Amino acid sequence: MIDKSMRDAAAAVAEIQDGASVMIGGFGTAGMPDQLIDALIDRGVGDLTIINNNAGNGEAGVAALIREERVRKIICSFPRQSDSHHFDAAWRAGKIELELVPQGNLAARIQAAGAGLGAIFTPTGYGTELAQGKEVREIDGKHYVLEYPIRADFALIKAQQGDRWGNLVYRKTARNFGPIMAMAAATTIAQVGNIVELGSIDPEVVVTPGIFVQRVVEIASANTHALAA
Amino acid sequence: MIDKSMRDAAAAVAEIQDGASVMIGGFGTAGMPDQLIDALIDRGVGDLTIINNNAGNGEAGVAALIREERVRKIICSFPRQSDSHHFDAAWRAGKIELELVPQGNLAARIQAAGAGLGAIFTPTGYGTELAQGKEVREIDGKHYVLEYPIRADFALIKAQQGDRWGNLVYRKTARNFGPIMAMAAATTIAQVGNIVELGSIDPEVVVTPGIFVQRVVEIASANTHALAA
Amino acid sequence: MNRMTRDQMAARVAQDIPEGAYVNLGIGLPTKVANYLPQERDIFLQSENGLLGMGPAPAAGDEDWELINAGKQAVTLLAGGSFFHHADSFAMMRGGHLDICVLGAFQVSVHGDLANWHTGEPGAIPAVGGAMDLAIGAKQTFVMMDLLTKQGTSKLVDVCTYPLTGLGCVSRVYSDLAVFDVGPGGATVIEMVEGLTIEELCRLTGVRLAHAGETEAA
Amino acid sequence: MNRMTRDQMAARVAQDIPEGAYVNLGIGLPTKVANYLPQERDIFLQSENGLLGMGPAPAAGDEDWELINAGKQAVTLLAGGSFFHHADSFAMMRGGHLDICVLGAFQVSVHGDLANWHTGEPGAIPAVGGAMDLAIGAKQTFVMMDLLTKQGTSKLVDVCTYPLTGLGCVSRVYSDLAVFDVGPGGATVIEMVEGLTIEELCRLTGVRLAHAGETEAA
Repeated sequence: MIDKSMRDAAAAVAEIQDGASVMIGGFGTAGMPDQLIDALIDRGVGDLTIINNNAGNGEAGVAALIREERVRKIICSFPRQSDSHHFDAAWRAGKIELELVPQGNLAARIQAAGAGLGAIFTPTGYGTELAQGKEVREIDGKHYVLEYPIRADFALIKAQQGDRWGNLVYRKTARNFGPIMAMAAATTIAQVGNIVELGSIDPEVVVTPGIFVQRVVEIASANTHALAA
Repeated sequence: MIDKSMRDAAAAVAEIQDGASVMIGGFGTAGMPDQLIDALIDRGVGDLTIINNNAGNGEAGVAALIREERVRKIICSFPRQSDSHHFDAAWRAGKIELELVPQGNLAARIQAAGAGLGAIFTPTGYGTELAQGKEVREIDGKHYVLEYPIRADFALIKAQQGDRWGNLVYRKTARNFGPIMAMAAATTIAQVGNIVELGSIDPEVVVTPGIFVQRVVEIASANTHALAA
Repeated sequence: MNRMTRDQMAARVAQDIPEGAYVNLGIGLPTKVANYLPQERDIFLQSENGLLGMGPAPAAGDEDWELINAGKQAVTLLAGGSFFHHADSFAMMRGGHLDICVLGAFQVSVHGDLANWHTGEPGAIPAVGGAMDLAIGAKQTFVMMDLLTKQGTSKLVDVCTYPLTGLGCVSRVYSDLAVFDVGPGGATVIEMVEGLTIEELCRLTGVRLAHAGETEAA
Repeated sequence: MNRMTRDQMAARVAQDIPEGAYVNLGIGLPTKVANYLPQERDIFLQSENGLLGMGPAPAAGDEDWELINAGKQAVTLLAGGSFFHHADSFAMMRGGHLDICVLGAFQVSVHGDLANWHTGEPGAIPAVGGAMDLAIGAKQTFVMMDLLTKQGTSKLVDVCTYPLTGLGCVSRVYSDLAVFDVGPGGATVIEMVEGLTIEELCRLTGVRLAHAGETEAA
């Protein structure tokens, strides 16, 4: 019997080693797998490459990883926010590398990795400094930039419900990067509000089929909170 | 008030002109929008480019379009089936052009069109005659073929339910190409088993958001039948 | 002359959004446009973090922080709305499915180039978010901005000096002093606030301006 | 010697599919493997037309023709299964998420090249379906085939003469006479049916064969 559920967050992240690349779901606080990130911090590994839309807010989640100096490089679209002071300090001190990727390219490159494409010609960024040094091509009168897939060793994501085969459904805009990161990581670890019996998620409404998920851990989360102003 | 629902199939396809490119959903008979195709035949337009996984089965649907000599070119992955005699005859008589595309490339190229990509490096077909004359590239030690998006003027698809804003849900494996064709056509026309009140489809389970659908027509279909043996 | 307030600008943009339009309102000033969309029109607001059919802000205390917009503010969903993942959401934008995108700007060129993501100042942390995708994806990109900086410099320019967001992507500029069409043929004044002349507008902006329905003015 | 029946071949392949594997069984002979997967193992069958967790055929009369496999036969869905669209389905395959794909073949080369989609005969209508995606996508691609054609020609060859489906994609061949590993280092015999010798197998196939655990035989 296949049961992908794990005892706790610590067990779920126990395979993540120094130097790993780790995708982390969430847009702002919605969909951010805080408890998995806490477990990753507790695990003590460093030299990580983090892929997330942002570069941490306030004190929790990705911000805490950066504060604890576990992150060598971050790939994100929007590192500058009012409460991203830990990234800010690390970046100004030269302690963290930043690869800035337009959000749509970030999503498309993650999706390309999951789908097995070698590269994509994307419309975004053409003629801007974020395309400097990249291959460009005109196709049917429009200009495109060649971008490569972003894959990772691990993805840490948050979903509403899961089952022992790893099927997931999400809640509202907490869905965001979860489904595509699950497809692009070698090992996807999902924290879910509750683990339900196999077959109780309607097969028509499964958003992430279990093939894309390797570990599921039930964490009855507190409600998602707002970003600090 | 926006209401994308149409009186009948004839009204739904009334804008399709000679020479149009038309994606048609379905894998075998599952998801094949038979009544929309019948309406298209009745409309009398020809010189069509059809994009479908197959090249027609038996007498209905795409097979009927081919029998009636309305199809100039078909883009598909699997034209040869035991009951694809209308395609067979048309092809042998030189009356129809065939662009044969591996099924995964077909899906990926349709998805690329909907997502606005200029081209994709795809792993399938490298080293085979279906990649002859195409640009290839080695990326990270793997070989890829450059393939271009497939878009269309129209998509004819079949779904289980729809609403007046064009939101769709599908049924079982009748989903197949519907969601990606809806994203790749300028005008998507969906036949649905029933049109429901706005808001009665759970926003979490909408598969095709209404932005991708321009016309919806309710057709209480007979059950989908098997392919002829 | 009567400079338009930000609310007046938002109301003016709202006038040009037809029923049935699929629209993304960028973070900041463009968000205000939602307040002026006529209730009787079905207009579909998309937010790039994965929702279509966005409704107004919830009452205080009713916020659900898993139902937010791209500006990370709590919002609601209309009946008929839907949720989807980030790749599908950006496919809506990049695939040309949105009709209108309304964005703020640092600068717009008379040919429609947009600069709105980075001042380029040394030491400033660059952050692009969805700006570059929004700029080039929609069928029409509108910009809403004050025409002049606080220092009195025109933000409608011949050539952007700030780092570009997208090339030739803006079709219309709604400012506090005038509305312009921009594009391959340069800038054309569509409307001006009362008391403003085309000559004064040319002087303020320092760019060559045609006047809708008239011959080129400067 | 004891040629294996098609059911024996299917049972032999099933032995090598571990619990937890995500598997696509190609149209035709490979479909039979499903009948021999041990019931106590959770093995996930995918069909490229958009389902994961495929169950056995329904009882006669219970067919739902919107619940079919890639061979367009009526199937069922297990509890815990799911439906998805064609792009996600082929992403499972092409993105390397499937563990094992089992396919039929016209020819397999000792280096793992596969020819299984087209005889190349003049006038034959070409039809590829998902064959090329299946061949190159899964972590391991197994082929199930009779070792010899009805005319006695080996289908395990040095170089495929039929049009290729994929290059170097097959890792193992299950035939009615022997099981082979194929790949960059050539073909290795893993098992043979009773009464067959490696010398006889070399003679029948006409290719150079190593024998697992032994030195090269011919």
